[in-house]
Order: sequence, then structure tokens, then C-alpha cells
Amino acid sequence: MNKLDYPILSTIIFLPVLGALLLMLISRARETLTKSVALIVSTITFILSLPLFINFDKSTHKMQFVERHDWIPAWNIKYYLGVDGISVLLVLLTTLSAILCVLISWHSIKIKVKEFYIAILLTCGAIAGVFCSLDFFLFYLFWEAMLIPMYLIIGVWGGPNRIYATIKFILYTLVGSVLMLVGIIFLYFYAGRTFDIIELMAKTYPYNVQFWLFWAFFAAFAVKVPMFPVHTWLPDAHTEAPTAGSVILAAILIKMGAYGFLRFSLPLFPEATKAMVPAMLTLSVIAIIYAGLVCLAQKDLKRLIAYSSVSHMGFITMGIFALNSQGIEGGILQMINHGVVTGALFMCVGIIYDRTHSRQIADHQGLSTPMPVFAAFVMVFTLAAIGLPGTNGFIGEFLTILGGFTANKWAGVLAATGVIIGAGYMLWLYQRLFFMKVHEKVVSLPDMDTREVIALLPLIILVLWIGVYPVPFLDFMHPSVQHLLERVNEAGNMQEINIAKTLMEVIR
Amino acid sequence: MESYVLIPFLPLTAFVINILLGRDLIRDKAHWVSCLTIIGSFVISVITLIDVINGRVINEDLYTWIISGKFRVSVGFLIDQLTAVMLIVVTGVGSLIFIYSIGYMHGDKGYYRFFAYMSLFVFFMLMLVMANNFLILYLGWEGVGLCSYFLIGFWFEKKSASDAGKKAFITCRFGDFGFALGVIMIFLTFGTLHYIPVFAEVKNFAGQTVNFLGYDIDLITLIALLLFAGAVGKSAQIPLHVWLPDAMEGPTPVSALIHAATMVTAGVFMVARCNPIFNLSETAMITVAVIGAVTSLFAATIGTFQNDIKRIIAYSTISHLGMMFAACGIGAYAAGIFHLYTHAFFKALLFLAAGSVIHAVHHNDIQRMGGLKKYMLITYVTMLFGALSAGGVPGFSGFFSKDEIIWSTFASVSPVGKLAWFLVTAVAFFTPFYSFRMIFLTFHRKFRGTHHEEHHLHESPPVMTIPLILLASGALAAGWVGIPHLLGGGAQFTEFLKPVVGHPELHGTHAQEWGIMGLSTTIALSGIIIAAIFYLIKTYLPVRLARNFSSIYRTLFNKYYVDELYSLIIIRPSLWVANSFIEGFTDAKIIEGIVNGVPRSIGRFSEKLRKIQTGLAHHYAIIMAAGAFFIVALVLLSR
Amino acid sequence: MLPELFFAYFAFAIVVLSILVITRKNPVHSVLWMLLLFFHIASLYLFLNAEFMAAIQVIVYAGGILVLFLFVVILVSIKEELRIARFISAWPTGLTFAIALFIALFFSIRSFIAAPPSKYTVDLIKKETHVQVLGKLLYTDFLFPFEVASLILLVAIVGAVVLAKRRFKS
Amino acid sequence: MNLQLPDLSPIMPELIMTALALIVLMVELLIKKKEILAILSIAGVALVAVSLIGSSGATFGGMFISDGYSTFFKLIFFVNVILSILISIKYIVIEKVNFGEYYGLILFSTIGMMIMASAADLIVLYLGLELMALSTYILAGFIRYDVKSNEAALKYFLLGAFSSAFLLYGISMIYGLTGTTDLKAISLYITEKGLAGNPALLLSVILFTVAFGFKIAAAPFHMWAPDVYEGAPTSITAFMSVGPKAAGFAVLGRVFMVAFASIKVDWAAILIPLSILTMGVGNIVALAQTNIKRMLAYSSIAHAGYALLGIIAANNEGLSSMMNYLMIYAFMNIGAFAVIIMLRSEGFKGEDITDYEGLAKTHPLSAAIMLIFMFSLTGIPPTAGFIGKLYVFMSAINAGYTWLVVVAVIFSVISAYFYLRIVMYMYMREPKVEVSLSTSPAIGLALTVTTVAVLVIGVYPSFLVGLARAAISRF
Amino acid sequence: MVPLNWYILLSTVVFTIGVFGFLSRRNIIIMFMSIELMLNAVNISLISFSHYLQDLRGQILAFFVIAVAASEAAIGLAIIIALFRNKATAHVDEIHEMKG
Repeated sequence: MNKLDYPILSTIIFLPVLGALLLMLISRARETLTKSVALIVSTITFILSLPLFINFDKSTHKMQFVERHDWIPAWNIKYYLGVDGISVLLVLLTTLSAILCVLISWHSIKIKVKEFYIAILLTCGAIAGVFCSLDFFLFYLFWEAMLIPMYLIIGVWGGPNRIYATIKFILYTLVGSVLMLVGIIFLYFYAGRTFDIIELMAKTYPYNVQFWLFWAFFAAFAVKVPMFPVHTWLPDAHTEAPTAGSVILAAILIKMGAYGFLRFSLPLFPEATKAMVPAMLTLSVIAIIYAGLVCLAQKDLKRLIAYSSVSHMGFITMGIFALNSQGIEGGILQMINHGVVTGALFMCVGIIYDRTHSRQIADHQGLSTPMPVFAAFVMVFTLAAIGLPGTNGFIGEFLTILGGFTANKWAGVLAATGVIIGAGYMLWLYQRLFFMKVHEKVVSLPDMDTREVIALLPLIILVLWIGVYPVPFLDFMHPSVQHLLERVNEAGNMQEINIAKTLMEVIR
Repeated sequence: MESYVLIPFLPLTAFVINILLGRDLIRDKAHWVSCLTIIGSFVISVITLIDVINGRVINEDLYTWIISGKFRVSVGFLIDQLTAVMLIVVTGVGSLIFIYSIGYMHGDKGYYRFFAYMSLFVFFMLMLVMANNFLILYLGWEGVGLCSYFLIGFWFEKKSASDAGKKAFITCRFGDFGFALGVIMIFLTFGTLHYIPVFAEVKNFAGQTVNFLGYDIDLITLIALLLFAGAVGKSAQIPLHVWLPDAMEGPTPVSALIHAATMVTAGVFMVARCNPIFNLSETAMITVAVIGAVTSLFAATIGTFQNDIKRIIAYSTISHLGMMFAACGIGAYAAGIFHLYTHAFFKALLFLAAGSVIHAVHHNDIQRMGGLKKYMLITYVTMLFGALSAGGVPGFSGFFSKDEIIWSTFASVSPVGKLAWFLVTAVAFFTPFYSFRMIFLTFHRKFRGTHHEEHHLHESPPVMTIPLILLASGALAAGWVGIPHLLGGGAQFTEFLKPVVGHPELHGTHAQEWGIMGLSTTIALSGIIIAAIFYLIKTYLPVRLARNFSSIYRTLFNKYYVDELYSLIIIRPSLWVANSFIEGFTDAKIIEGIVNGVPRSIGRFSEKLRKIQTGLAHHYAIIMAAGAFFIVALVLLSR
Repeated sequence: MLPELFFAYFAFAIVVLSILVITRKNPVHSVLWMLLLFFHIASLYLFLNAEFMAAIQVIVYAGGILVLFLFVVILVSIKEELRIARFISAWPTGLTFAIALFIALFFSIRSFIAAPPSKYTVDLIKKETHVQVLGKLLYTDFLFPFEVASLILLVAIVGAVVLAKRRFKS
Repeated sequence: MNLQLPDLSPIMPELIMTALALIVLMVELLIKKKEILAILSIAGVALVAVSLIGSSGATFGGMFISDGYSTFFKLIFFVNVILSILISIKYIVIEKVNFGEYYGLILFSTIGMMIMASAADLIVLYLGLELMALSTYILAGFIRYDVKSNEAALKYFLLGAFSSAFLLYGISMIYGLTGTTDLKAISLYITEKGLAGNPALLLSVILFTVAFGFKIAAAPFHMWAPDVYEGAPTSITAFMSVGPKAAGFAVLGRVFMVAFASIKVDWAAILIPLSILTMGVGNIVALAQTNIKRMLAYSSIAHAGYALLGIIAANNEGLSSMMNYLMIYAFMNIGAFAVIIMLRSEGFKGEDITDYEGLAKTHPLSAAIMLIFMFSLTGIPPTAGFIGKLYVFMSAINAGYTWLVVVAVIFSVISAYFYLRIVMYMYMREPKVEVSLSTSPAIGLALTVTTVAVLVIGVYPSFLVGLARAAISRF
Repeated sequence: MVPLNWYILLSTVVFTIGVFGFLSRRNIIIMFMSIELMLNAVNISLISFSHYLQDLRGQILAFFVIAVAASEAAIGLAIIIALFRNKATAHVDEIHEMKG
């Protein structure tokens, strides 16, 4: 099924890994070489991943660029890769962010340089793996393996409070994923000893099974997203992580959660999903408003943006659980947008931090006088973040709200208030950073240098491109999303089953 | 693909060029790019207008913007009579203001930025008026809001300026919140967002109710009201009017272009554009009319007591917008648009004149002006024209439009018609009063500023005065295209718009019409006279009145304390909730409490548990024996 | 009647002696009581016509192990031993669980059903002496365990040497 | 009387091993350079491993069986003994106890384990167990001049003897009940006489559980483990933490699955609370530890708990998962101990976890390796530890103990905290004390082997899993 | 004829006495003797079984038990001596270097 003459997905996943191995050989002293190699590797990976964008057949929901080999026959585990409209863009986003991470940390990483780039490459490879895997075992392998380098990235190169942040990050995530592991194994036996996701999707499961498995998976995905009650690891992780770490977190890592919902929870447990829609929408809306309000209270730049991304992820989950094409496609598109925009914002914070070594909003008044170009860049991303028409943020937010509104008017209305709050905190932030009297600390800061411009330019282009002409991106999704919706809807109509009733019968 | 497409995109190119090259290459030549492009669009607009007059309506999609499931929207333009009029207003008045700005903004370090933003604004405004579906409308809608944010906060070093910009944007967002929901409701109802099919379909949905958040509401009413919420925000009607006066922090040309001539009128335009929807919902119409009329009087009263020259004009703007809505509310859309059209001229004129004054005295306080007549004659004369036109003095364009509104309200069948009429008539007194209060305090009697200021007084350069003159002539003559039949005119304007906005049914005799016209005119004139008495002859009166009715005076002077009210009921609470409750309590205490508490308690438990490991072999043995015993016991008991 | 009486005596003696063994303050006394105990047990074996076992019991335990014990006891200062408490502070707990365990064991073995008898009847063993029968078995069927046991003894020797022998730290 | 020699091919490995041990003991007297002995014994063990191939079948009247099951365990023992010897060579020199007996005893202990793995008769089982135990007692106290070592030996010895007394009592009960000590015969007798559920029988099962529970350090019979692991020579700690544990599991598996096959329900019901308790105690108490050997002691208790899941599953899948787990555990645990041993140098104990601060800065490579082992012990892919856990969880869930697995995974999350704390110390703290690693080719080799094994098994477990499956198929 | 259960009971009693001794005595040697006591208890039952089942396995096992007991004694006492060298005490409750 792979139309290309080389195994593109494996390349995307393992080229960075090979790069990491290569870096291990380079002597610790030669930092520039290390950086350049990392940059080259990530760039090549990105270039090699472009065929996904070009050669992708937008007319089918079938998995494409499939690679399928026996791996562990004892457990009927296959090395099974493939992408469809849901995952392909995320893969591209991953390969892109790898480059950006390398670029943005060029000067900001001073200690253990070699290890840092190794970790970055490994993380990106693993996350790409998560998006490509079609075998549950393989998926879980990448899903967890990604933790190891990420743990180090935050913990070694992070801020003062990094250790607390890492421990929190790792434990939070583990709790979720181990429960999912149990779910996966249970599913494995229930479906007759197969980890093959496509096969598993073909089967239907009784409601009780769906119900428990849904929550088992929910535990893993909700933490990653992160959804409302389990979001508190994110601000800490973001705040303490180095810029590249935050970019990875924001751009791709937390997408794994939302992706998980789309790829697994919905098609595997359609009836449970339908039954849970009210709960999920509630949580999403709470996340939107709650996190938005928290943003108003933040004094720390990164913390604010971290909470804002909790709020944005709220839109995404709402879209996903709206269970209609606008919602889901909006959700997927919003994943990309959020990846681009929030990633970019974190890079901007990094650019500030490199200059002033402070993350306090109060320390950076009137930045636009010394750094006008930077101000312009940030403005674009801010506007995208508040969903101004013409930027990508608008398309995603509008579609998700439309979807949410269609599913449940309350959800739509409340989510829309989130847009107001969003404008509130983002513009206030922008004002406090860039407007008003110049803070003496920042008077003589240099404006962005070429490297930084190069790092941010592609993101600007994406912001405007998706904002003005999103159709090419949306086209990727239609067949897959349609197919997904059919799968969800064909399952017998279980709307009337309410959770309490289920619990009762499960207990019995 | 035809020339009209260039109308919006010329300014856009201007923006791109200026923003990219402005800082390093173009610098103080930025105006060339912008002015040329906008004049270009003006020319094309005129051509288009002629086409339209020749009965050609353009509705064309450029490309599909968004597709998702049934949802499909394209970027496309609809150019009909209404649009054509708006195009003229925007590009025409816009060009003059651009030219004026060359002089006004001269030497500002953000020169290129200013013109870039202005061009961008014009682009969005044109998108707004040319849109052929609600989402593009929304695009322009938000876009102009964004530009006003930029331009109000143009001098961002001033905290007040950046605050004002933020305030404008966020206040509008409150309206847009409703507007967006309205758009979504439209899609859910009609399955499309394009005007033509929507307006064609809309009748079939009349009378249907929809359950919205637990209430059964008439579908059309709901949609109309949601849309109107957006208009209230953009056009600064009660209760969202608070941002407009603060918006005066921006450079004067900005106030002229955005906060008088074009953006703020977007609301009126939208209501007029959606008249097929509004017409079907009496509730909505009443709301529009009442809010319009009330706002009109409300703002007028406040305007009477302001000392900041620009704020006076700002409140006058709000007041005039109110009138337009009142007109729309009773179905006289044409009248509303007509007033919009005339208002564009005289309000832009007033602002620019005020700008020229400020240019001379370097502050906005009319109490510290006076006697400027002899220093800057052109400004004086033109501003006088503006005031006369605004005050609705017969012969001036303002007169015709205002009179048409007053008459329509009086003669309308709408239940609130008379109320609207009463309020608007009252406004007809205030408008000339505060306009001339301003004129008198500014130009007449002797200068009240410092000597130092005094001998810097000078007339503005021609690049500024020429636009003034042009606008002044507009303020005088622009209205003549709408002279009512009563005065032997052809009311061409109304007729021209009829295909789009229709015509309200009016019940009234010619006699009544004469009477109403006479009444309003007398009222207007009396306003001027009283102003003259207060501020030219018996100057001590206002002071004494202020003293005697101090409470009323203070209330009005402080704009009915609306801002204070809002900060009390919206801003402070939300910040408190954010800071103390959510951040401080829910997040930090409850969630984090659990998140950190569980591991901590496990840790404590671990510390306790390790105490069992006493290091004494005996204890270990005892535990082993105990374990053995318990297992045996359990097994024995379990059977 | 006689055998019961006989058993009763020995049982009683064994219990009393073992209690004495674990309760004497002076280790030497304990050892001596234990010696006596072992003799009683040996004679119990005789009573179960396992002469060879009885012999070993006396030779190995009484002759070997106890002597070892005595050697070691010498190392301990008896005076101090007599001065301080014999039981650990938590001995009541120990006692409780010992008794508890006994009850548990007792209740489980109440339902004990012995397996049916096999071929080695008393008179068969009488015919060809106990030693011989046992020896045969040890060198045929149980050759393997027997060899392992020898390994164990070897390890014991080596271990004792390694641990106890004075040697200069290399 | 004619004494025909029984078929010796099944016990050939044991025989060679014994010969090897004896040779080592003798050569020890002749040579000064004790490293020779190490090499000799490693070579010998390799030879024995080869001789495994030929050996299969029962002998000595069915007292001794060499089947796939025992063979797999013997492989574990060989891995264990070879790696332990590799990491010992330098260490016992540093500890100044460079005596030849050391190797001899390790070999004897291994012979004991091998006999346990192959024992099909309770008598043989008992003797094998004692052989292993006695040698280990000595090894635990091998550093004679060190009080801790003595204490470790003493505690291990006293409690060990205590537990084996329980074992004996159990054996005697079984013997009394069934009139035999042969495992198959026992199960036959139980089934045909319908003894299942007889309290006396259950009592003996419980007594077995106590004794084997002691060997595998399952709560509440684990109390000895932390002290002994801490006090014993580090190399022996590594050796003990794998070998006797594995042997214990071997006999546990064989006795319970063969002799008590007909009362699976009962002993499963006994083992479940045991395993939960074991995982709980192991993981939770480990959180509070500051001495890394002690911490790993608790961790090895916890791992015993996970491996128990395999036996609780009470089917071949379960057993093979348990075997698989132990093999993986052997690699990762000894690997970790190898790193720990490297920190031990003249006058520097290097057992406190704070000694690991900033190791990544001073010795990046060994820090990286330790990181791999820590993640493997936590059970995070792509390391072998994950495969091990996954397989036991799979078999437990397949046997219908999903809730038990949920408990287990929660505990494994808790375990992440203390394993990753080591990583945290190594990577996220600045070095305080100047640590000098006492490396040697041998340790290098050991580390290479273990690391490669952990990673390779992590991404390509088929071979190992297949092996375990095949082994169990000839049970 | 003495019933078998008497023997079993006897051995149980002795066994538990041994257990008690092991659990409560401070002196290592006495603890050690308690273990021997337990072993003897087992031997009693074994030999009585083998008598009543008319089967010699029991005695053989008892035989091995005695052998093992001997070696245990050797090693145990060696350990005790090694301990004495460094820490002159015979009381186990004074030996708690390692705990927690």
C-alpha cells in the first residue's frame, strides 16, 4: 500500500534515533558540530516526510504508506505503521517541530549540549512513532518510551523547580498510561489475541466492556491532553522546561492525548463514547473557561501560556466529543493550529528569556520599542491564539464551537465565552509585555537575529496559510472523519443509557 | 474576475508593502503607497457604483474558504446598491482622511506603521461591506476591530492609549460573541451562510421556535437579536458604548475614519443588510429601535457636558448612530443608511477640524481654548459647516437625513415609533446645542490658554485644510441626493436603496410632515441659540446651573458612571474569581492538594511502615510466625 | 496398656525437657537438659523400632552437635548471661503467636488421615536388620540425595573453615 | 547385592558443576592469583551450559527430572553466576576477601539451585535447598571482619533455618498424608483419595508457602531481605537477589503445579494476598530508603510480587511469563548492581544514594547505563523490564485477575518514584563528592552484556519469550 | 497400640515449644537450640509416620535432616564465632546495625 519506494514512516521515526546514535559518537567538546548534525538530521527527516503531504491520497479513509512486518509472533504483535487523515498532519507537525526545537535552543542550551540534542531527537522520533503505530503494542512502546527523554529534557535543562515538575509529569503520565496498558491487554484477550488496531476496530464490544475500557483509556489520554481535573502537571512542566521542551510539550506531546481519543476511544468504544459525551463536553467546557480565568491571574509568562493551552485543548476535546464532522475536523485542525501557535509563543518566550533570563511579565514592559520585529511576530501569534479571522486559530475555534454548539447548545455558548476570556488575557499579556513605558531592564535588548526569524517564519506562514486557505488541510481529514463518524454512529443508539444506570449494572 | 476585486486588495497590498518595507526602505514616504492605493480603490468604487446604478448586481465567489461536512463557505463578494453606497463612503471619505493624515501624522516615528494599519483597516472594512456571506462579514467585522485596536493604541507608550485599544477590542468581543452565535444559528437553520439563499429561505422559518438553553424562543428573533448584539458592540450602543469615548486616545484621523465615518457604522450596515431577517421579528425590531433611540438621547446628554473636544464629537457619534438604529428599528433602513452616508461626511469633517485645532493647541480641553477664529479661519469655517450639518440646519445634508428619520419614526406603524420620534426629537435639540457649545468655546471670545501656547497658534498646512474644505462641501451638499419629495426632491437615495432594503409603510399626511419638519428645525435652531446665550452672552449661566444642579451635572459629566459600574460588576469580579478563587483556591488547594497530598501521604506511610523493620531477628521471626498463623487461620475459617 | 504408659512418660518428659531447654537462664544448663532430651527422643525412636535412627540421634546430636554447642557456650560469659534477662522484651508477643500457631496446627492436623501402610512391615525389618534395610535404600533408591548430603557436609566444612579460621586479611 | 548405576545423562550438568567446584577448591590451594579461579569457573559454567543440551529426562527413580522447565531455570542460574563472578573479581579484592573458596561456594550454591530446579522429590528438594542456603549463608558473611556482613549472615542463617524447619514440618505432613515424597505420586494420591480441601493438606501447602515465600522474599516472610542485602558483600547481594529467588520460584512452580495441581484454587487464594502484600511492602517501603542496596532489596521484594502473578495465573502461560520475568530480572538487577559495585572503591562505600549526585557529569556513560537499568526496573519500554511486566500482566489478565493487575500497575507507578529518584540524582543534581569508579574489564563485560540484553529483549523479546514457551511446553 | 495422632501431637507440641524459644530467647545459642528442637520435632513425626506407614522414606528423610542439622550447626556456630570476633555479644537483640 506504500506508494513510495522507501519506508517513509520508519524513516521518519528512526532517522532521528540514528541521528541520536550518531551524536553519541561525537566528542563532547565539539558543540557546534553536535548542533549542526542535529539540525541536519532533523531537516532531512522533515524533507523526507514531505511526501506524506504531497503523495497522500485524500480520497480514502484507508491507512496509507502502510508498513507491516511480523515482530513478536509469540503474541501476534506486528510492526505495523500507517497514517490516515487523522494522523498524517500530526506526523508532519512533529517532524517540523524537531527542526524548530533544534534551532531555538541553539544558544540557550549551555550544559550537556550533546545529551540535549540526543534527547530532543529521540523524543521527536518516539512521538512520530506514536502517531504512526497501528499496533497497540508498538503504540504503547512509543507512548511510554517518549517519557524517558522528555523526563531528562525537563529535569536536566529545566528551571529552578524542575525536579518537582519532572516527577509530577512522569507520575501523572504513568498513572494514566498503566491503566491504559491494562485496558489494552484486556482488549487483546477479549478480541482474541490481537494488538492490530484495525482488526480491533472491526469488532464490536458489549457495553460494559466498552464502559470500563473507555475509562481506562480516558485515564491515559485525559492526562496527556490535559483535561480539566488532571491538568495541573502541565503548567509546572511548561514553566520549568527549557524552551525546546515547552515547544515539544505544547506542539506535539499533548496532542498525543487528543489523538488517542480520536484514534482509539471513539472507534473502539462508540457506545460508551456516546454515553459519556455529556461528561466529556462538561469537562472540556470547564477546561476552556476555568483555564482561561486562571490565565488572568498569572504573573509568569510560561505559566500563562501553559494554562492558555489547557484552555485551547478544551476546545479540541469539545470538538472531538461533539461527534460531528465540523467538531472533529475542527478539533484536528485546531491540534495543528495549537501546535503551531502555542509552540511559536513558547519559542517567543524563549527568545525573551534568552535575553533577560526572567519569565516574569512585570519585567518586560514596553518591549516593542527595542524589539519591533519581535513584537510584530508575537502579535501575529497572539491574534492566532485569540482566533482572529484570517488566522488559523479562527478556523479551528469556529469549527469546534460550531460542532460543540450543534452537539449541545450550552457547550457551544460557554465555549464561545471562552473566546472572550481568551482575547482578554492574551491582549492584556501583549499590552503588559510590549506596550507602555519601556522597562529599564529591556531598553537595550537586541531584536531577533536571523536564526530566530528563520525559526519563526515557517510558523507565521502556516498561521496565515491555514487561516486564509485551510481547504488543503481540511481535505486530508474528510474521508477519515466521515468513516470515523459512521463507525461511531452505526453502533446501536445508546444515548439513553446514563452513567448511573451503567454503574449499577456493572456493580451487580 | 473583474476590477472590483481590486477594491479591497489594493489597500491590502499597501499594508503588506508598508509593514514589510516601511521601517527600513519607505519610512516617511509610506503615505504614497497607501494614498495612491485607496484613491485607486475609490476610482474603481465609483465605476462599480455606476455599474450598479445601471442595474448590475455582482455576486461572485472567489474560492472556497472552509469545507467541513455540510459546512461550506467561500470567499466571495456581493455588490449591490447598499454595498455600492458603503464603498463610496469608505473609500471616498477614507481617501480624504488619508491625505489629511499626511500632514497630521507628519514626523511621527510610527509614520509607516500608521499608514500600514490604516490601509489594513480599509481592506477589512471593504471586505465587511463587500462580503456575500456571513463568515466573510465576520472576518471584516473582527478585522476592523483589530485595526481599531492597533490604531487606538497607536501611541502605545501611553498606558491610557494601550488600555483604550484593549478596551475597544474586548468590549466589541462581547458583542461579537453574540454575533458569532448568530452566525452559527444561521448555519444550523439554513445550512448555509451565503446571503442570497439565507434571505430567500428566511420566510419559511418565520414563527418557528427553537429551544435555546432551555427557553423556547422564536427562531428568527433569536438570530436577529444575536446578530444585533454584534452591532451593539461595534456601533457602541448601550450597553456596550463605553469603548468609543476612550477610543479618542488614538490619533485624530483614526477617530475620524474609524470612529465616525466607517467602522462604527458597520453595525447599521449589518442590520440593514440583514433586513429580511429583522423584518420578520417584531421583537427584534422593537429592541433595535428602542436601544437606538435611547442611546441617541443618552449619548447626547453626556456629550453636552464634556470638555474634551474629541469626546464631545465621540458622544455625538454615538448619538447619531443611535438615530440610525432607531430608523432601522422602525424599518426605515434607507433613512438609516442615508444618515450614515451624510454623517460620514460631517462627522469626519468635525473630527478632522478638531484635529487641526489640536494640532495647533496641543491639547483637547475646550475650556483652555477660545478665540481661535482669528488664527485658523479655514478650520473655523469648515468646522462650522460640520456643526450646522450635524445640527440639522436646513439646507445642510445632515438636515435631510435627520429629517427623514424623524419623519419616518413619527409616521411609522411600529408600536415604538412615537417613542422613538420623541427621543430623536429631543436629540435634535441637544445635537446643535453641544456642537455649537464646542464651536463657541473653541473659536469665539478670547484665548484662555497660556501665552506660550498662544503664539504657537497657526493654521494647519494645506494638505490638511484641503481635505477639510472638500469634506465641508460634502457636509453641505452630500445630502442633496436625498432631498425628500416634499421639498420637490426626488429622494433618489431612498429609491436607489429600495431593491435591497425595501421601504417602510408610513401613515401620515403632508401637513403632518411639514409640521414635524418645522418642529425639528425650530428645536434645532433653539438649540443653537441657547448655546449662544450660554457661551457667548451670559457665560456665567452654565457655571451657576452646574452649581445648582450639581448632582445631575456630576452624573452627566461622569457619563452616568457606566464605566465604574462595569468595572464593579464585571472586571473586578472576574479578576477576583481568577486570582483568589480559581488560581488561589481550586487549583492550588483542591486539585494540587490532592495531587501532592496523595504521594506525600504514601511517603509518610512508607516512613511508618519501615519502622516495622526493627533490625531485630526476633521481630522478623515473630512476623513470619504471625504470617504463617494468619494464613492458616484464614484458610481454616474460610472453609 | 503398657505402651501407652511408656509413651505417656516419654512424651511428658520430652515436653518438660524441651521447655526446660528453652527457659534455662544458663546456656550450659540448657545444653545439658538438651542432652537428656535427646536421649529420651532416641529411646522414643527405639520404641518405634528405628534402632539405627536412635543410634544416630545419640551419636550425631548428643555426641557431635551438642559438643559443638558446648564449645561455643564457653565463649559466652556465663556471669553476664545470668545477670541479664533471658527473654527479649517482646516475648509475650512471641508466646502469643507460638500458642496461636500451635492452635492453628492442632486444628489442621485434627483432620489428619494417614496413608495406607506400605511393604516394610515390622517383622520384615526385624528379619533383615534395620541398618541393612536402611543402608540398602540409601545406596540404591536414595543414592542421589545421599550424594547431595555429602556435598552439604563438604560445604559445611569449607564454610566453617572460611568463616572461623583465623587468616591474615589478604 | 548388585548396585546398578542409574542413567547419569540427565544430571550431567550437575556432575560437571560439582567437579568444577571441587577443582576450584583444590586449585585454590595451589595458586596465588585468584582471578584464575574466576576465569576457570566462568569457563566451567559455560561448559556446563553446553552440557545442558544433552541432558533431559528423569533419573534416580524419578527423583531428579531434567526438563525444559528446569533447563530454563538453570540458564537463569548460569547467567546469574557468570555475571556475579564477573562483577566480583575486582570487588572482593577491594573488600580484601580475595579467597578461592568464594568461587567454590558460589558454584556449590548454584549446584543447590540446579538441584532444586530439577527436584521431583521432596527429599531432593529439601537437600538442594539446604545446599544452596548453606553456601549462601557463608557467602553473606564472607567479609568476616565486617560487622554488617556478620550480621547479615547471622540473620539470614537464623531465619533461614527457622523457615526450613517449617518446610520440613510441611514435608513430614505431606509424607504422613500421602505416604510418599514424590511430587507426581503426591498429586495422584490427592486426586484419587480426594484429599483436596483436607486442612492437614492445606496446612502443609501453607508451610511450603512460608518456606518458599522466605526464599523468594515474599511479604510477610521478606523481613530478612533488606538487612541481608544491605550487609552482604554487594556481589553476593546481586547473586542472592536473583539466584535463590529464582530457585525459590522454580520449586514453588513445580511443587504447586505438579504436586498440588488439584487444589490450584486454594493455593491461588493463598498467594493472591501474599503477592499484593509483597508488591505493596516492597514498593512503598523502598520510597523511604537512602541506601541503594537496601532500596534494591525492597525493589527485589516488589519484583517477587510481580513474578508471583505468573504463578497465580496457574497455567503454563503464567509459568512461562514468570520464568521470562526472572530471566529479565536477572539481567537488569545484576546490571544495576554492577554499577553500584563500581562506586565501591578503597575507603568509599558508595552505597548512599546521595553518592550518585551528578554522576552524569563525572561519569556520563555509567550514568546512562544506570539510567537504562532504572527505567527497566520501573518497567518502561523499550527496556526488557517492560516486556517482563507485560507478559506477567498478560497471563494474569488472561487468567481473569484483571483487578489484581490494576493493583500491580498502580504499585509499579509508585515504584517509578524511587527508581527515577536515582536518575534524578545522577542527572539533575550537581556532584558533591568526587566519585572514582573502580572499573575493570570484567565489570565492563558484565555491563555490556546486561545493557545489551536489556535493550535487545526490550525491542525484540520474541527469542526469550519463545524460549520460555518452549521450555514450559516440556514441563 | 499408641495411636499415631499422639505422636503427631507430641511433635507439634515440641515444634511449637521450639518456635516459642526461637521467638523469645535473646541468646543466639539458645535460639539455635530451639531450631534443633523444631527439627527433632519433625524427626519424631517423620519416624513415627514411617513406622505406621511401614515405609522407610520417613526415616531416610530424618537421617538427612540430622545430617543437615549437623552441617547447619557447624556453619551457624562458625558465623557466631565470626561475629564474636567483631562484636562480643551473644544476644541477637543487640545486633541491629541495619534496620528500617
